[in-house]
Amino acid sequence: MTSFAYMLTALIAMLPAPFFFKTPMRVPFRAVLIGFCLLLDELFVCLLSSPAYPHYELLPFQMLALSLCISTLFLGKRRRLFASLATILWIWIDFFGMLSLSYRGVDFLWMPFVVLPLAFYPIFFMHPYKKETRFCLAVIWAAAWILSYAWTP
Amino acid sequence: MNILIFGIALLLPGLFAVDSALTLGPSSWDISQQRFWGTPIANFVFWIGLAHAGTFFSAILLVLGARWQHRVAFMAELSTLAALMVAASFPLIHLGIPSEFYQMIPMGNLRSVFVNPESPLVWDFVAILAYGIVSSLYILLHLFSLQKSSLERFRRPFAWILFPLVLWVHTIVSMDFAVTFVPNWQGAYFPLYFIFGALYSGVALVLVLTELSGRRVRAVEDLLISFSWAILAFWVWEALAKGIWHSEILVLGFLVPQLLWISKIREIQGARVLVAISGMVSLWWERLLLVQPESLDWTWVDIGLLSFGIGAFCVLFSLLRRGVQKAFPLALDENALEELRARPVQFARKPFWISICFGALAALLFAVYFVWNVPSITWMRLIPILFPIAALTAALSLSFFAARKVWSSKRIAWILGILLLWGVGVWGLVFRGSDVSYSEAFVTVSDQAGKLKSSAVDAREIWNARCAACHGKDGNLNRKFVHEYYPLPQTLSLSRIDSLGMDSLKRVILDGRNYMRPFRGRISDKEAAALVHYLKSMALQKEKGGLE
Amino acid sequence: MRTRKVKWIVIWAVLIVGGAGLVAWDLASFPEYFYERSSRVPFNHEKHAEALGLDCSKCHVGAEAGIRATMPSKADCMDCHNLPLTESEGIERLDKALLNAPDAPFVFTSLLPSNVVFPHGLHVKSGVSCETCHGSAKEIDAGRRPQVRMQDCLACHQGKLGFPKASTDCARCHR
Amino acid sequence: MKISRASFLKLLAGAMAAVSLFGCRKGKPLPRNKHAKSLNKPDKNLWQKEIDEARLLKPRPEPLAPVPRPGAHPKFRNGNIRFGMAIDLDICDGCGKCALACMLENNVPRVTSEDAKKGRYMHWLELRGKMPVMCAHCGNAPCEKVCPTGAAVASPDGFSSMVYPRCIGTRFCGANCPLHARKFNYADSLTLGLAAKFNPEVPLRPQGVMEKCSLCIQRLQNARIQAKTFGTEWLGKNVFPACAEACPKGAILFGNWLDPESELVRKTQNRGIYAPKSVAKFLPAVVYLRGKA
Repeated sequence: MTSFAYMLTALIAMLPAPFFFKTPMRVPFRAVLIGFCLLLDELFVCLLSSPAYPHYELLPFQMLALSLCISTLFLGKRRRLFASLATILWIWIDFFGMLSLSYRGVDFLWMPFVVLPLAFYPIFFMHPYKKETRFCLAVIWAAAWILSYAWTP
Repeated sequence: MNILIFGIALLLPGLFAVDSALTLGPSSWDISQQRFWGTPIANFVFWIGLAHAGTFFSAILLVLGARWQHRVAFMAELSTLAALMVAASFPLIHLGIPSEFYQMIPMGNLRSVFVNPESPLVWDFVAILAYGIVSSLYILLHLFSLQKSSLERFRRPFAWILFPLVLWVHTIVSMDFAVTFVPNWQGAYFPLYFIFGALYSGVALVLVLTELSGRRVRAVEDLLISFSWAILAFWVWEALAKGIWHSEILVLGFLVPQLLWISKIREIQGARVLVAISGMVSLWWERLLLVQPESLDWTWVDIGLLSFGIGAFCVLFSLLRRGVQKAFPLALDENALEELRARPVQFARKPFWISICFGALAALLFAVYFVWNVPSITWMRLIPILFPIAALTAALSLSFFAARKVWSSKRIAWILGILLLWGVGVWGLVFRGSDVSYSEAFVTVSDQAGKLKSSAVDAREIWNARCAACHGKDGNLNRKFVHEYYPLPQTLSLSRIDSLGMDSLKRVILDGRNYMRPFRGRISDKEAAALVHYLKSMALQKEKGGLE
Repeated sequence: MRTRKVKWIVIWAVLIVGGAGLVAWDLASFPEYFYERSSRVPFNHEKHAEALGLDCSKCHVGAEAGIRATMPSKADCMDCHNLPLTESEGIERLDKALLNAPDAPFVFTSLLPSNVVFPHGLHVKSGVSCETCHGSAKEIDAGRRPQVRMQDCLACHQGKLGFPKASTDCARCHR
Repeated sequence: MKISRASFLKLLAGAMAAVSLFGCRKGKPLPRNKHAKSLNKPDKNLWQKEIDEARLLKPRPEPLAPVPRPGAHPKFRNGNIRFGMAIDLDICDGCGKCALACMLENNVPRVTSEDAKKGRYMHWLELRGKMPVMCAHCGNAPCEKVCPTGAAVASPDGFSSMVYPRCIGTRFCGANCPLHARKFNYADSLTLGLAAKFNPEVPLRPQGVMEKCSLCIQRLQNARIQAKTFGTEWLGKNVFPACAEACPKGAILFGNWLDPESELVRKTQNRGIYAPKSVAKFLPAVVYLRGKA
């Protein structure tokens, strides 16, 4: 998988994110929307990835985590709660995914676990509805995304 | 009542299956030849998945602020307890030596041997134990909070502990598969996959249970549809990434639940129940195919174990519900709950954070203890056990704070004392362990066993063992012993050895002379020859020593 | 109230009797709890070892160099007992017992599980005397047997009992 | 005496638990202070017959992949012993004498006819096609990683050992072994008369534990003890597992990979070294020789 394709996955993940929670919607419709996006992510990863990049198994779900993170930027209320939950979900996916990969002899990538916890700083210590907070969070998430691909020990 | 009778009807034959599974061992049920695992594990994963429903509805939805969660919370919590007990019994049945299960507990023991914390089964044990205790405490807290409103403020803190724990448990169950080298068990995405599968089946179970108790909660139906879409995404990914595709699972687990979009069907109670059951069946079948993808060759024990699971769940659930109904009549009364919900709820902030600190401390201490004793482990692989330990400690300390609100210190001291006594007792039993758990016997020692090997090197050892009692280790007589003999054994000088000749000396050893008894049969020819050489070398040495 | 009391007494009685029954059944069907002594010829360690100065390995061949210390055969006894050794009382009875004894008069069921190997010779070589585990001859005569417990093995191998450290690799002793 | 209903229920549950724990005890596998009676004269032909039966089930040899020469065990980099074997496939003609020798040396039990139908043979060394296959004693052994109790554990001597009394039969190791070299004791073979104590040095394994090739650990232990008792340093010379001893053509070489003097190292110079493809990446110590390097 090339770095360009990898960046493309980020783009695809981020595009539908604003619409996840923006409009009031019944729960099953929202689930269908998110599920559909996840299916598209999977299809996309499947087309682009090569087995030489063992983390590809995780990629659609990392994409889901990224979109959920981004979507919290557009939330009207309880942004703190859901932004932190989405970030934890990302850490969760990465940690257990890499833990299981490490049993198969794949290197454990540390970078996401250094960068993602930084996201809690803007979530908790800055005003949740200010533009700076959103910007700061977006930067951190983007950095986590890039570094979890590019940075290998 | 009907559930109880239904449960007993399934449980009784199931118990026979459990009995024969325990006595005959794993060969009594069908086991995959490549994977050595079979139906008990599939049942375990299925039931532990169902056990997530309670926590999902009463803890996760509580902290996420779903307005309708109290309507199904008790039902779901009770089903969690029942399903958890059923789930926990299956790994025990699965074991080759069930009575030795405690060897998985990650604590040192008398023999100072430690478990292997890299193994997901150890994580499993700890996580399920912690989940069982914490969710029981949670349901107790919930029940008591109906009577003592001062407890209400502890519910949310507790829910915050339980929320990650329940996800952790199923994550770890998924790791049992994900860390292996079995091709169809591999998958870095398994944690989410299993969690969504568990929540899906849990929601389906709660739907069935609420319908059976004559109520209807539309939000649960909505959730069922939602989770069917989530699980679809994982099934598609299984197909794309690993080429695993089972159309029957897709039909039962995804297509059938879509019927609920059609409002005509959705209004029929039977249809809703059937849809939920279809979802559960598809997930059970999926777990079975995961554990055992080869063609099934079931014995009656496999079916009996399935029946045991369902039966035991129904019996436990209905008994628990009756108990709750008797002891806490408010709990299942919807109107009363509606009123209770109107109370303003606070969050017990200070006890919560203190408990969290206790939990973190306990996890840290455990990690230090373990790394100290087993320095060779990859410490990162210890993390999966640390969180359940932290959560368990935090929940216990939070319960302590909650108990102080309602009970007198004397009563708490009593309870703590009894619990401590019990805990120390159990700890001691586990610490000691059973005696040699080994089928075959101890070594029998007779004169036949373990003869000395013969070689020139150990002729000295043979001499020391066989001859030195009389002839002395250095070849001089052992006077303390032989003073009773007459005539005294001859001292062997170099000249005498040479005049006698090696062969005749060897004959003396083998056939005896005067009071010296024959050693034939106790010493081989080769050994006798080696002894004669040794004799000569000793005499040589003595001669040299004498000259010097 | 009275019937209630009676009910509880009955329940407790059932529990106690049942528990006692379980224990009794357990002891009866798993008789490993009863230690079996099976020597057919009386033997006094103290007399042989301390009074006569015999090494353990004179009779227990292998005790100082082999993997296992064996039990003496009749021939080993007769090495000395073919002589009119002492005038002590009871010697006739002993002689008679020896005369009638089978070739292997002593059979000892060791307390070492069969999946463990304990090299006697190697331990003697590194300075662990027989007494360390078996006790003195007097104690042996009084019926003492070495307790084989893995924690003791490991404590010694980890160097906690004053002897030099040794391997704690499972595969050194377990087979 | 006053007992509430709740405490009575607790009591009852405790009693039930105690009773059921007693029920879990199997009559046979408990220790007895007596030696297990072995069959009077076990017929070796029965074992030979079973080997021939099992051969039919696995007609295809394991696919091989080239591997570098086995070196130090990854967990014990400073060790000076790494036991291992090399099986010369150019010499081996698949006669199967090694399989029988292995069973007799290690008291490997036969299986019941039901288990035989399902292919649950216990053979530590089994013949797949004409190729003798046993535990590869991987350095990064997958079985050791997942064993919860540490019954499957790496030895500093560079092989993968198995401590039977610690095994509780989760069978996770067996599931995780890509070579399927681990065998599970489904039946109580001693009671069923399927096991025999051919070799007094090797214990019989109870029902419910895993077992596998131990590189004839009893021989290694005895040789080491012998050498150390008489004061010599021992690096794995002059000892051979039963299969190597039984091979009429000398196709199975045993030795210490880290001892340049050993026969194993000398005879594998300039040879093509292979391992079963499924375990090739786990640094196995038991390898196969084929052709020139």
